Amino acid sequence: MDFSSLLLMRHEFVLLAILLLMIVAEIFVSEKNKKNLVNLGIVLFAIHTAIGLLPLTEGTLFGGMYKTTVLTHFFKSVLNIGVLILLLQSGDWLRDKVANQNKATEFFMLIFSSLLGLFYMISAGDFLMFYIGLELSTLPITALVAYESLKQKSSEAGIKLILSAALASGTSLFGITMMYATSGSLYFDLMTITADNLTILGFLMFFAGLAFKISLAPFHFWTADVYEGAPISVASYLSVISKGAAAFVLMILLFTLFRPLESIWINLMYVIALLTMFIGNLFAIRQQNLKRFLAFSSIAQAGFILLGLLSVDQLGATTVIYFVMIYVFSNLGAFGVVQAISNATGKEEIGDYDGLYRTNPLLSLVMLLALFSLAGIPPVAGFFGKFFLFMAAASKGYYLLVFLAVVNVTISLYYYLLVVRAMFLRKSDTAIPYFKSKPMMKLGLIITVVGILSIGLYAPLYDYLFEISNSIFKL
Amino acid sequence: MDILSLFVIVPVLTVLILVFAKDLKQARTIALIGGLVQLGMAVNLLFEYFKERALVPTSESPMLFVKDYIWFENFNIHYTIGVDGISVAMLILTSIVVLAGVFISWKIKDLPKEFFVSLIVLATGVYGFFISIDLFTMFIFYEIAVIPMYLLIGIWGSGPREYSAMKLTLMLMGASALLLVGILGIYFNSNADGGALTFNILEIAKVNIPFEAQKLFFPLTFIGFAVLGALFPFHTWSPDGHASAPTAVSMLHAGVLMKLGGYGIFRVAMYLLPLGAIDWSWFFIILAVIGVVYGALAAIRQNDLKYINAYSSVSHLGMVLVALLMLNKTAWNGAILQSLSHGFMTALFFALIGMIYERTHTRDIQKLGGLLKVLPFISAVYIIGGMASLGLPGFSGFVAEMNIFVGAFQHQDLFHRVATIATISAIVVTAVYILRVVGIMLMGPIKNEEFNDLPPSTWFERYGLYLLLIPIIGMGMAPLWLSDMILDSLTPFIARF
Amino acid sequence: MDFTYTILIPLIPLAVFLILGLNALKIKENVAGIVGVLGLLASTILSFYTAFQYFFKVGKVDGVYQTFVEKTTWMNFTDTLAIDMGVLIDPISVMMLVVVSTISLMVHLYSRGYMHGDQGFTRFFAYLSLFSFSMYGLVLATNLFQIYIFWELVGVSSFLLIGYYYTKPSAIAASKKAFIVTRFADFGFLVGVIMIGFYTGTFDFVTLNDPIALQDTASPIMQNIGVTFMGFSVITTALVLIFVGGAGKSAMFPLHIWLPDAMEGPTPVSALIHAATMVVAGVYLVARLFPMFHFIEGGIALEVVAYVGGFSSLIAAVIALTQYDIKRILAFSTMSQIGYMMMALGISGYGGVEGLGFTASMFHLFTHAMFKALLFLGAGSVIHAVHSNVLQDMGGLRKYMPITNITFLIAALAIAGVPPFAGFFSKDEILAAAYESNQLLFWVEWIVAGLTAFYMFRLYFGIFWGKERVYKHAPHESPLSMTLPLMFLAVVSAIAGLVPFSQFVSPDLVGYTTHIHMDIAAMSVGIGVLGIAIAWIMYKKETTIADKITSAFGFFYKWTYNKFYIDELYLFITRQIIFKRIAQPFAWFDKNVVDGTMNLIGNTTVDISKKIKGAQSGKVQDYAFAFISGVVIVIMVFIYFMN
Amino acid sequence: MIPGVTIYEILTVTTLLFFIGVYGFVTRKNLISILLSVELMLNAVAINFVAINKYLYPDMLEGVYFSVFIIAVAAAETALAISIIINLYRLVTSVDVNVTETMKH
Repeated sequence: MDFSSLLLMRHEFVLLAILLLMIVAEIFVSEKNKKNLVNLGIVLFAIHTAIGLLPLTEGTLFGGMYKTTVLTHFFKSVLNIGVLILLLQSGDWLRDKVANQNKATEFFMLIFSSLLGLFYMISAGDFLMFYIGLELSTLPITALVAYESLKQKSSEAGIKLILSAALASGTSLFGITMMYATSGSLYFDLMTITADNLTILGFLMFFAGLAFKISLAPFHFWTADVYEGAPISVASYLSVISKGAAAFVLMILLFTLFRPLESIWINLMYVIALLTMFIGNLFAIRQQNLKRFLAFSSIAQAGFILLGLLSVDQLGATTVIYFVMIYVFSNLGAFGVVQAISNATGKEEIGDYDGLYRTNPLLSLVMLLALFSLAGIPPVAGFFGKFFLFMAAASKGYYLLVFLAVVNVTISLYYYLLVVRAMFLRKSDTAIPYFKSKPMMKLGLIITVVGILSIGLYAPLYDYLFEISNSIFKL
Repeated sequence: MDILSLFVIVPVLTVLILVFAKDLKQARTIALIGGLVQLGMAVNLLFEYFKERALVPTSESPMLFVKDYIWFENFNIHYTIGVDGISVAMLILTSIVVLAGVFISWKIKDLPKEFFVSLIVLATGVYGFFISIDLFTMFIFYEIAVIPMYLLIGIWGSGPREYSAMKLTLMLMGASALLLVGILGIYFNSNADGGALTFNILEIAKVNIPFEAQKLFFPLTFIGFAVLGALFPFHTWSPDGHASAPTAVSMLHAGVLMKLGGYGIFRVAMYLLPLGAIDWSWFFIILAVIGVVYGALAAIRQNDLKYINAYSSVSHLGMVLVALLMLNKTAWNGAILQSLSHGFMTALFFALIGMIYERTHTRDIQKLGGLLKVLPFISAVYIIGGMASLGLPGFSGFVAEMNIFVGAFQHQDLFHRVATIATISAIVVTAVYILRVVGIMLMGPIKNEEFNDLPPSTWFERYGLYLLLIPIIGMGMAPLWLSDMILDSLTPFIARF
Repeated sequence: MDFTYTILIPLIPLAVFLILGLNALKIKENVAGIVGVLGLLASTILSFYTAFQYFFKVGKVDGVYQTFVEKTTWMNFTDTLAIDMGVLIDPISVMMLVVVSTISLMVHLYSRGYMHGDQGFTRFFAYLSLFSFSMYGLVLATNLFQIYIFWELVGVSSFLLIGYYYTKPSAIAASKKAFIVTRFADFGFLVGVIMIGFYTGTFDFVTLNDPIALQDTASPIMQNIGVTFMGFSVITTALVLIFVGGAGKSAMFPLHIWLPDAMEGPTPVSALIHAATMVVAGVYLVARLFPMFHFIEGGIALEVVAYVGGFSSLIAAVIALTQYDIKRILAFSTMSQIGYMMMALGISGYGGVEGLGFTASMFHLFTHAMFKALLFLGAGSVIHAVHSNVLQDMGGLRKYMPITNITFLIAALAIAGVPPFAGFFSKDEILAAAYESNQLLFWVEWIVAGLTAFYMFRLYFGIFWGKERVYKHAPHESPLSMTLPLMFLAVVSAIAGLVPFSQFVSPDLVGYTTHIHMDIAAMSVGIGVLGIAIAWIMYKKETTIADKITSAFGFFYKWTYNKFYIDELYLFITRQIIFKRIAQPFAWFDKNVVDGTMNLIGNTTVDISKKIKGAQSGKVQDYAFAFISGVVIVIMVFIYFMN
Repeated sequence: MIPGVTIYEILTVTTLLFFIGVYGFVTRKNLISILLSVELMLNAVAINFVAINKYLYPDMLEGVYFSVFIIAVAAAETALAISIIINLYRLVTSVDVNVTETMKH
């Protein structure tokens, strides 16, 4: 084995490098310049993202434990961009609140480690790598959820997340042992999955663990509480990056490793998709806190993702990735606005947004676009994402499911419009007064808006995705 | 030059320029110029169409000015546009109503820029819908047309505006759930004859989609569109929506947006799924006829002008649906003429109602009276509109209704006969509710001292009204060129049945 | 001969209407009056020129009147069915042109005086022009659809004119009633027209009325005669439906209720529209389609026409006996006389002398137009003088209004059928025709003749004789602009009977000669004079005979006075049944059930959302339980049930 | 490979262990006890891996290694959880699970 082949792990290496750089920087930066650490972290991550965009050859490492293809490479870049946007959006918060407590570096380290975990999870070629990736992504983020140590809610959210996550990974591992028992290996390539009861049992338990991470019903209960308690950027990370990556991994595993169980998991996805959409939407209707609101909305979105899985082919794969990509931008847009307003005023309730358009028109418009994209209103990207998912499901004849999904789109439109209503329709004497966003926040929001507006209309992107998504079957 | 895409590009440009408007004056000037350009384009298109059609007969190419740009290659989604006589007529309707809407909104106070932006975004959707040949593009434009309604009613509306706006949006979006399934169903059956999957209407029309699929997807597509066309019992968004909407929005909505329903049914549901249409027509005829009679009867007992007009729309558009389901050229011609005629008429009514409301601050006819004396121009136009609405010869409504009735009468079986006669009976009920309003509101003694000196109509209001009156009378007096143009365009449709 | 120019006859009034209507608020009274009169004068001259040309110059070829048609396609329904617009010149249309022109011109002239000083003077003249346009169009129509179009337009002109005093609630109600009732009838008409179009493939009068095709069961028109609809041949049904339309416009029982109320309009309007021209449109319509009515299924439809006409004439005459509003009396009289015409058409045969009924009907239409317009204009003159329509407010006016008195008397004598006035001749022909074909109807009409004479003279004596009332200011004769038309019409009413009508108008377009049927004439004059005599005794001087008779026939009187409660019946049906029992529940149903269902869907969703909120309990252990249960359920389902 | 003990017996034990963990998780009131229950579950899994490896596929050590990682990760997890619990204790002076119920519905 040639060491240069380790360069296949370029994403991970660069990320690790900037993580270490942050630690070193922490040591050398004086007390006064702590705030600059935030800028440093963001700049470093931007460099990492830029490097990540360079092309990468496909290949496997460690005898199949680690795999990378064009598709995983692409998806890692999507995650990178997502995290970059997220960091830009939380830059102000970090500088103003966190850096004072000397905790800025930790934030970056934890986020980076978690992302590193996700990368390994995506590229995992056996269950061990997968498990390590999973835990590496979960544990740091748990620490981040409980980050605001002076707030009880933050700790509560942290404890809820770590306990639930442990339960989930325990269940998942138990499932893995079953599959290990029947298939004789933990390497995906060597495992021979057959549809016997023990394997199915194992698969279902394993699935529960992954479903926990994507917050599919009925494994979603932690979501809202954790999002509410966590700092906004962390909630945003959980709902966008972590969920997106987990969905991607779920798809890879279902399409490749668990392909022999197709007849089982198709039905499972069918049911879970419906359950998730309905539960997410029905809970979202009544939420007043925007973070909880977005939590349930993101649960419902996860339900839609499953529709794409039902067509077990290139089309399905493409639509899922495409949707996740759009979802990253849309949800980050929404979270970004919530964060901007929360930073400026500390307000997080829908009612506080009354009359926002008249005082802060641009922020309201960003929120409007993000919500429309989440709801799937053309011509913003979300529409295309959803429509293609529905096409994927319909291509295999699941018209009833598509119909119910669109009914759910309508329900979701209702609560998205509730926010629009507060911002645009209402007038309020106590409306949030005008404030100027910081450049970083602006940049973060502008990138999301560009994404929301262009991804859908720019068709070659989809076509490119379609081309590369074929490599999913090579995994 | 792609003269059809301009119908999308010009409004979009108008919107982009509008964003930089500073105050009401600038905003309305920009909107007005945009509207005028659109009207000019529509009229120009009409002449171009006639020129081109003289060269290329319908049998050779049902659509003219077809332009095709690949969009999503993998799905075979294209941005394909083209027009036939029906869409040309609809485009003219749209451009006139939009322009009239701008005139009527001349003095909008709250957030003028945003108002015109939303209005023109809506118009963009409508234009795009009428020129699309690709189902996917069409669906996108459909939703673009619907969504601004939420803001338009919600921000600038009156009464229970939030409730109405939400109800309207959700019902229409809920309907698009059915529609989407229908469209997907059509798409995935578009390779029934072995070709590639396609969204292109003209291509699909050449394919014989299996009967079972047609039977399944026709009702979905039909209802999906028909909710917008106020099919009983899915019409309830309409009265509330109209009642709360600001004037120009009601005009555009009832005048143009609701036409998307009938047009979509015709262009998509019936053209692509003819066997489904034949199989299901009895069922939807029942609903549509109920709508016709029921809308008219419900209108008799309303006191709010906007409700009266909304129910009257239910009745009139019910006729469109009945006519479409009669599956012959004459009735279809009537349906399309009725769409146009209703578009102009109802826009006219809403404009007038807006003007009356602005002056008297009430829409309750029981509180109004003797307006003919104080507002002679507005009242006279109202009476003319009323006459047009009840199908008086010389106005567009008559032309349309006669085609519908004659067409509907082509069926000899008892069921169709009963449906036809029930539909025709609505003309009597229509007379009752129109004259009721005229009698109570326009005639009679003035009921309120304050109404003795109401401001007379202003120039922009008059322009708006003239703009709508001209086509109503024009269609009514000389229908031949229009109806022949439409009849000609119906040939490919009738060939499918 | 080219009759294309006749298109100008309707178009000139249309132009006048547009000029006056668009500038209703700007044009002064004088200008409006002159423009209106001149416009109509032009049309009148053209009409008379046409009549002259047609009847005396070019109309007759080989002893048969030709039909001249000029038309252009207006709209295509199908490849074969289209609506044409154009002019059709044949004896009855030309005759109608003359009638309409004459009366309309007189009314225009009269209105200049009558409406003098009215605020809406210009508007009034605009409406009159609109009406003239529509009526000319109706008369000249070449096909069923064209006639339907103008039919609707005269309806709306009538609506506008009845509601001319739009601040008066009774006028509004009357105009609405007139429009809606006729609209209801037109519903039948329209269905009939569409049926004819569908089953015969044409709307064209010339094709439809072709007697040869009508007698040949293989002709395109007759092919579908065997298709039945509601028990009759479709074409018979269609004809009956068309007649329903005609009955609505011509105020035949039971669709007559609008006519008395229509008297709310200005009196010249009543004279023009509701006495002389528009109300006879129904008669004209049946006459227009007479060959069809006659030949299809042996004239079943025609029988309906006859009986409806006969019954209407009787009931109207009876009601007229007890009314006090002078215009209403005249209105019921109009209805009664139109009943005569309808009846005459109904009993008419087709060829030669057989067609006497047809000729008589048209003749009566012609003469009736003259004297009834005169009566109305005279009544208008009286109303102008005393500012009231009620008989009790009048009396002894002959001293104050000599011209009105004389002209009114001439008209009354004409309608009573006293020779040598016009009414005598036409009524004589009608009765003669009836006597030949239907004895029952003959006797009915004979009685009606007597009743007519009685109520007309009750009216006449009541106004011009009897006891003088106390007037606010002394009544005076109307100005010349009003009396001149009266005098002109009086002359016409006196001499019009001498026109050899049967030479010009007959069903088969071949003229023939008629003579006075002395026996029938004697009978009718006899009963007419008897009626006059009774009226003389009762009303020339104030007596108590009338009151005594009234109390003697108390019940019957009450019913007659209240027009047999037909209005109330309609009111009951519309207000109590349609409005309250149908429309109201519909509105309620819509608001609560249909809309309610939609709201229910929304509310249920929100409710479910509320109900299930407990599941998100905030307890991490509950979450864990749900998680594990989820796993277990999924496992059970997929391992035990799906496998 | 323990003589006289079949894999079924071991698997039965681990399964029991796992569900005892689950039971403890759902019923314990003290956060630390819940954490211990989680450890039980993870240990059950670890034993499973080792047993399956040893009994069924003795020529490779995948399961054994996996169990090592499980133990390591579990340790990290516990450390993190304990630290959060301590932090919570500092805020509300309680480690009962019912103090973590402020966010709901």
